[in-house]
Amino acid sequence: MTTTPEHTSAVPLRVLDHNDIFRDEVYQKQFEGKREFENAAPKEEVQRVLDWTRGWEYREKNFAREALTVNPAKACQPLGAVLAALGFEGTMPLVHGSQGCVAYFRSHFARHFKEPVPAASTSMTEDAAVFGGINNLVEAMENITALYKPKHIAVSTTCMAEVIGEDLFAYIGAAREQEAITQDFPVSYAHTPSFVGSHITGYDVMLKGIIEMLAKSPDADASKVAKSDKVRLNVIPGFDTYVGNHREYKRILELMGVDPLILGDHSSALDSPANGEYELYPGGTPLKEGALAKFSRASLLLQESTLRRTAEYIEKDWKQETITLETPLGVKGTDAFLTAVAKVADVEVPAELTAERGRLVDAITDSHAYVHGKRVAIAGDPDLVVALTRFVLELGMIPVHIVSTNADTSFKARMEKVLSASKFGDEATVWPEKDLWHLRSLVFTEPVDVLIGSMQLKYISREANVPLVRVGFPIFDRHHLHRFPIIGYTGGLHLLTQLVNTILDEMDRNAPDHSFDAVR
Amino acid sequence: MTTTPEHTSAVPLRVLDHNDIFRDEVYQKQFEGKREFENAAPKEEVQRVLDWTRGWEYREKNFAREALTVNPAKACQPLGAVLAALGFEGTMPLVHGSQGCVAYFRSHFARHFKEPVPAASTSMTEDAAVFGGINNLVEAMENITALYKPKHIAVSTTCMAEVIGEDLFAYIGAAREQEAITQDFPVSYAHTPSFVGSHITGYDVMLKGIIEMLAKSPDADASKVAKSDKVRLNVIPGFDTYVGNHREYKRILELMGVDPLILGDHSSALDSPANGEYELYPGGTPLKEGALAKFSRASLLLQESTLRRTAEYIEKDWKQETITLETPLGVKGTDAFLTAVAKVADVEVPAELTAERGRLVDAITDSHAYVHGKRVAIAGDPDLVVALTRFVLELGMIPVHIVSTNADTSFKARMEKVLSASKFGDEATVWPEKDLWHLRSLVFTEPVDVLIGSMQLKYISREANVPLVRVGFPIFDRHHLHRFPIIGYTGGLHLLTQLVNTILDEMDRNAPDHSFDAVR
Amino acid sequence: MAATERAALFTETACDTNNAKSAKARKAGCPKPQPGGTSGGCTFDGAMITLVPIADSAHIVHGPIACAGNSWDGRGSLSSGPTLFRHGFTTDMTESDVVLGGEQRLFDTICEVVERYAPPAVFVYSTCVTAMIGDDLGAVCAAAAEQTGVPVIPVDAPGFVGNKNLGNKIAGQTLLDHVIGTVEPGDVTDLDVNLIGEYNIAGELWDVVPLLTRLGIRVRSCISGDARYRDIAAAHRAKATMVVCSRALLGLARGLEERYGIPWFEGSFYGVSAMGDTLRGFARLLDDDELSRRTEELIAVEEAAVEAAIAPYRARLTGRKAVLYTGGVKSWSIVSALQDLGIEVVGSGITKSSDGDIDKIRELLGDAKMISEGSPRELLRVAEETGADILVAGGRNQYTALKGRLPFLDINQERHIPYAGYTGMVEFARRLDMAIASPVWEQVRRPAPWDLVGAH
Amino acid sequence: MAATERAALFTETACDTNNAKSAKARKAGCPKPQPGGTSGGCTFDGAMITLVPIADSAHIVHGPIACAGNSWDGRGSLSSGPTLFRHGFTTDMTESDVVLGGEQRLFDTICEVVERYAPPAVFVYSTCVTAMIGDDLGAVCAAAAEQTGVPVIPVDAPGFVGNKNLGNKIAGQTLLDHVIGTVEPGDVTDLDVNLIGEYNIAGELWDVVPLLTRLGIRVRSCISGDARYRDIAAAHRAKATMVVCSRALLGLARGLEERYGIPWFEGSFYGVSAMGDTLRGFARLLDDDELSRRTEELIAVEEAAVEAAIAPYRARLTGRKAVLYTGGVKSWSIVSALQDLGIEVVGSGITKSSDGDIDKIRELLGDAKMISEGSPRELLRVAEETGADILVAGGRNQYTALKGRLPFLDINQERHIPYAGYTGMVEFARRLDMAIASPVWEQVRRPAPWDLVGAH
Repeated sequence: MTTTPEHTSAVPLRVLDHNDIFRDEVYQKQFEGKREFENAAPKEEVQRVLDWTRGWEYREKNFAREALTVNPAKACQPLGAVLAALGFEGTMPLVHGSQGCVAYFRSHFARHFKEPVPAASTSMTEDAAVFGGINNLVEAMENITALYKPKHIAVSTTCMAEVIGEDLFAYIGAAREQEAITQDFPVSYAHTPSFVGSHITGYDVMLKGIIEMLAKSPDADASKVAKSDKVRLNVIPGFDTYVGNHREYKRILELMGVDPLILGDHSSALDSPANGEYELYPGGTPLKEGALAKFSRASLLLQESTLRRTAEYIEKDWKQETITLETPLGVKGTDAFLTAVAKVADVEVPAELTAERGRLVDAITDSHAYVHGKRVAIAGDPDLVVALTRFVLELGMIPVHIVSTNADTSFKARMEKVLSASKFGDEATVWPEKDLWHLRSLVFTEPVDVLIGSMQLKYISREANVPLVRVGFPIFDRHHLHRFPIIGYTGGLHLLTQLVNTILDEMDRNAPDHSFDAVR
Repeated sequence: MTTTPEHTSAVPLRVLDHNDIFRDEVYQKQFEGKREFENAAPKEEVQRVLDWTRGWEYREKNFAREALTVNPAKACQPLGAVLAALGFEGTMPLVHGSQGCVAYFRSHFARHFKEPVPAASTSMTEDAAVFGGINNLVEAMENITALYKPKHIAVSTTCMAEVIGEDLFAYIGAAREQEAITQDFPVSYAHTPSFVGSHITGYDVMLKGIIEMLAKSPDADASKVAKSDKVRLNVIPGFDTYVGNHREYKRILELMGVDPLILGDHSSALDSPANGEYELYPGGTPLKEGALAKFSRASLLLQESTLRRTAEYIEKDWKQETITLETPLGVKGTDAFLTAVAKVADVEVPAELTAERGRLVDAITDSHAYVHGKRVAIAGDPDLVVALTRFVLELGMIPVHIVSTNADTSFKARMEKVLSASKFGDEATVWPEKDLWHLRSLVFTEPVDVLIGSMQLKYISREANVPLVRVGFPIFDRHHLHRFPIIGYTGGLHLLTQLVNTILDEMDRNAPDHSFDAVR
Repeated sequence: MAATERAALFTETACDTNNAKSAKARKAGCPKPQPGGTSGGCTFDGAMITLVPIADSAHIVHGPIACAGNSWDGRGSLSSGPTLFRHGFTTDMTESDVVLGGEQRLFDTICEVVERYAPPAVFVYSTCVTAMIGDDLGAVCAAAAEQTGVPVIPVDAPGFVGNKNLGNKIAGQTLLDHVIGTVEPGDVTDLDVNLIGEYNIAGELWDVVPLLTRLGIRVRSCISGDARYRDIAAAHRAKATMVVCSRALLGLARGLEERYGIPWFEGSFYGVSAMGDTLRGFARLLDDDELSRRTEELIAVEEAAVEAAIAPYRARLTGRKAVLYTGGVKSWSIVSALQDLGIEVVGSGITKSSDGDIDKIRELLGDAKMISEGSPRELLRVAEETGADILVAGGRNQYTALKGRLPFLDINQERHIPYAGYTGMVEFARRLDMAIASPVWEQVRRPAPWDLVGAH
Repeated sequence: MAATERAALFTETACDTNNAKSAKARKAGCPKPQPGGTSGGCTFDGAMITLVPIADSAHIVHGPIACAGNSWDGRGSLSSGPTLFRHGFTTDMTESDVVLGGEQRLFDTICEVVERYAPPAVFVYSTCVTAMIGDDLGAVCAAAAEQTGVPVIPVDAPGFVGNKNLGNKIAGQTLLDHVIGTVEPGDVTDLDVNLIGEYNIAGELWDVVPLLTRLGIRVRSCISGDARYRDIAAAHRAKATMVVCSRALLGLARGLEERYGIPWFEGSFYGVSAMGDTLRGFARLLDDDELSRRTEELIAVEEAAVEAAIAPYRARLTGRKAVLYTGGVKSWSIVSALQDLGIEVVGSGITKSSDGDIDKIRELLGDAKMISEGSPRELLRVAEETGADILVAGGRNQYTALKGRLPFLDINQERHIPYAGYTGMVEFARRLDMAIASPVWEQVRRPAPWDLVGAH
């Protein structure tokens, strides 16, 4: 018998990425030629400088930076506002400003979620910058209602609109008067200048704008609350790009016998089925339900830094109990979440969740020898970073560098509390407002075993040869991670699996032949 | 401000694996010395031979092997029998043979599931080999009932017991007579010689043994069937090491309004919570329910090759409708499963599952450009390999080498059907009964982009520099993969995520700096 | 740049878009963005697209986090060497900067960048906010150049002044005014050329340069794929210019002709016939008989090779139908390339095409197949009506197409696959075939079995 | 090997287990496996453990798939060079082989292995089935050796003849009878030694050899960690033997002494004091004053270093309580090492220890703390009763311990961390500290908040 095939397939379907193509000799020569032509510095000199930028001296200079920001890990307010808007039924996000901003937001979300994202711009131009953008807003509303038939428009602003002090409230009124929209068409708005705060601030104020508008709408009528023997709780995840989290919050609360109302549920908008139709507005928190949110027993807010204004509004205006918790990552985080739900809704935690908890604890013990003592750098939005730090401390990992470009001054104190609760937190240094170029210096001067953060850390990961566990936003370069939950016990298992298997991959990759083992 | 820490931590908790330790110069020198001392062949000669073993000439010699088996990807019948036993309530698997066999099974399962696994041996010795092992079996039963208090003992045999033709039926009778166990204590048995078949055969005959015993027990009384307006279906996953699959079968059937009875549900035994107690027998199919299985409307058998004898038994003895399906991996596989369930139970597929389907389809379209046309080698148990091949064909991947050490002769025809249904199947060659040393030759002579199979493929993966997507059994070296489902639409998303992100990891790893991209 | 100067960019005489317009339309300039629209980049974005590929330079965004935070390192323009252009530098203005003015902060930022990264030049981009609060970009850049000794180029293209296209134009004008002519190269040859509007997406420049090299042609500067500052600064010593992306940068080509007497032509690297025309275009402008001879030889050899390579794909692609919606690339040449492969183009978006492009498309397709609205819905509608097999379009339409279960090929800046030159044409054929042949489509087009009429 | 020969292995006079037994107990041999037991490997397993680490040789399992399919490449014994020993070679006998006999198949298999892999030697292991059907292992091996010109060593240790320990003994006897003495080395020195019962788990041999090298001692052969066939074949020319794992391979040491006059001693590489005693043991047997001097010097230096390194750990470990249950390693030396670190050993399993070991443990701990049953449940019970902080045991107990939320340190063959020698002692301390200090324990010991009495 011969196993040698007699002919090879006629279909040359082999995929060649340009990764491979450029390894050809012809390109290699070209590159070399180019270098000479450019009269570039000798390779040794380039290497010397490169090495210097990885040292302590450069780190000091780097942290002495005052005016310059390099590779910021944050986006602007209206980006967050768009995400908030996408969490509601039939809602078109409309950004008041020049058209480029919206193009960025749409491509950002499309690349992360691999979904088409509706969002419109008022397309302000130079004239508008001088004379005000009222006509742009009115015209935009007219065009949107005609073309895209939304049930609700959520207006946010860009820096441009804010610099000239646009009065959204008045403009929206004008749009009604000019019959661009009907008198009762729901429009919410938020001022989201990008020179203040970041995308999480924008999320917060837009969300507040939407629920405030809904709470004042005719649907916000206590008599419309459906009779039920279940307690209704509002769940407000915040700027949370894990659509799996939204589903997991629902599943958990339903298991507990609670009726969950997610405020800002973009899990359908940003993970809609491929069914042959392009729906502009799949899913979202129903507007009628959102209008009844103020009659729920309480609101659970799961991002403290992000949701400040929303929390304040619900507390003061709705006089509703607000429960602000750390995002429930890991065992303790989820324990606290379930305990709070059980208490406020006066329900028991069912055996199924207790079993899930036990299974996560079991999984952690199985993996602990591999994650324990591993040094880690974490970067991202402040609430996520706090929750991740708690989680890695729970695993016995040692957080070393904690960077959050868009954290405010309260962040240090909050992190301090988390870190001081564990002796594994001793080594950590906390860096609010620093960027990823700072993180690069930190990682090179005080090395770590693992990076945790968004795709934007991949360059540091590669340069420093430290594996990256992708958590957060944006993640453009790996698929489907956002479709699974990271909150709750199930989410904990997902995070743990990503972490430990990344470490095991790395261990195998670095293993000499004699310790490339079958059992880990 | 200085960011240089003033002191370093006093706690030297840094984890150093021996991977790193052995890179030290001192060891490097030792290794070199050792080589000289051994008078080893020159490195060039070693390399020359190594290269030769990767070529076509060696491949021909390799496939001409007749007596020798190298790195077989199969285990023996009683290992499968133990897994079947672990799927039932309070059951102690008892293996009749020398004690070493059970030690292997236990460590195999413990390493894969990261769980303690109960299993006992009759510890046959030389005397027993000559005079028969009746006393060993009786004594074992006595000791087990005294020490481990099971509700049921499931006896299988090793090659040793089979060579001398042990009569389990008679021995179990003797155990009752000698009051090692009570007259009505449930004992099931199966003859599982390891020189016939493999672990999947052993699973099949032990499962048949157990459900046959239960069907003849006093509990198997039609009047004990609980009244319900739901149709009950038996679900028989087979030798399925994904505990997530068992839960997913249950979830899917419950969503469809069907009452599922999993026969062989080891999802609790092999994924039990850490709750401070060491329970010997967590969960499992309740014996009383198992006894009523013959009154269910139908049985769904999800591993055709594995479950032959079980299917035949149910059909002939129970006169029950049996529906044998491919393991439901991917869109089409799950479609077929849901369609079959809907038909036999006369229920509708709920919108929630249709939405899950749409989301999997959507995820596949998102990733298709990266998986499409990638060449893949698949190895494992026959039923898993068939289902995986269907799935990768669905993605537009090109299966090239398909190896199943424990497949029988019917396998080729079955694979043929799957492969001929897609033009992406043209290149595939199917290798029943071949081992992983054959696979090595195949991969080196006809390269692939991805390997899919158990941890045992990791050596080929490393040597040939082809990434391995770990699916199947055993997986000792990565954690928690078995805790998630791979069946159903949810499982399809898990498999797809593993596949596409492995490919993206590899692409990044091989990318030159200029094409190390943020967007994929 | 004052508004009047920007307006001048729209009276561009070499721009066939403008030449084809009535006097009134010409006065109105390029089309204004529509309020309520959901797509299209801004002028700032256009300027970045054109200039950021100058890989060894530092690119500083002067403004609040928005523009830089949203945009750093999201482009597919590749560099074979320096990676400084991938860094997102920004002044990250805060509210107080907005109130007090950001000039000092910008000055400090430029100095810090120069000190830290020692780039050959710094490009500074204004944004809506800094333009509105009146930061004097030119003055700050001049002062910083003085202070640092490094060229600091002000790019005054705030987002609100218009669309992406205007940004490209402003970028071209900026190079002409501040960069080109500032370096005198010591190695001028008679066969030096400039490429304009080629961004080396997915490295496709690298499929073209070897062909030119074989003819003896040297690319003096590419504006601005895989570019270096000094190369561009020496662009005025080239002997010919090819304009790759016509709509945006014709003014730059005209400027080079006016100021330095460099002749130019428009060409495309996409498709077999366009590629031949392009190579002949160089030979013609460089006016060298020997080069012309070599060119014809090369074309004959390459065309034979590419024909052989694409034949099997053509066999499978013939009779397929495509809807086309390109962004910045020459749509007519893609239409022609698709037709070369036997594919029927059943519709082509034209909203981003220049009038000259549109004329060429009309020649190839006729009026009926021109789609004048570029929304995802409209594209899907046309695709459905015509029974199209594939949508060839930019990445922004990708997920819409996929949601509609329509095979899709990315022809825009976010793709990873080079399609230029002869090898690119083969790759284009291969990718089209792959996209159409993926079993995913057959799969996803089929509804769930239980949704079929008459199921169980 | 006939049953009578195997019985002789149990009358091992150098075995303190046997010496301590009554005449009757001695006659009964090592303890028989208990029917209904749930742990413990077989004789075949024991023989494999001892011999498979001969890394350059081929190891063929003659039997059905079971023994090889379940066992290939699951061991932590490391090689610094050849990897042939990691291959799972088997005759994979089928039903017809069982009926007709497997001798021809075995012969063919050996020839194929030699042809394909050219190993310096082949070890062939019988299994229950091939022993029962009466395949003549010795004859086939002899014929295959004749045919191939390569040594083929029959290892007649079928699983059913007894426990793992017996397999170790048979393996030792096999080396004595078939391997040792078959090669005459050309490089004999006065300081050549053998190590017996050291399997180089996690590469820990490599923490010890450098110490010996510094003293001028050369390891002639290690049976069989990181071993090569020719080294072991030359073991008879060593000048001293150290027995690392006493219970299994004393017979081999005695055989070397009887046949070749090589003196031997028992030692351990675990713990500071044991390590010192071991180094002194070599010096004593090699009878070299200069060596003794060097040894004392080395010990002084190393002990000072290790003392300094473990001090911080001791500070944190003092007062902690451990339950110990070792498999193949010298439990008394681990007890002593734990005590060195200030840890109170509140219980130690003894079922796998030799009587000599037990005596030493008794000295260190007293009777009360000896656990005579080694089941997971019993260990957990003792741990709970004593309030132990950690279980130090073999990998098989790992998941039981974890399920019981008890910190765990793997001391057995499956671990990846070397604990031998002085550096190993520091590592041991570090790992103990890590295991106990992991926040996982505090976490997992705490029940779900809603399971607490009086919760909400």
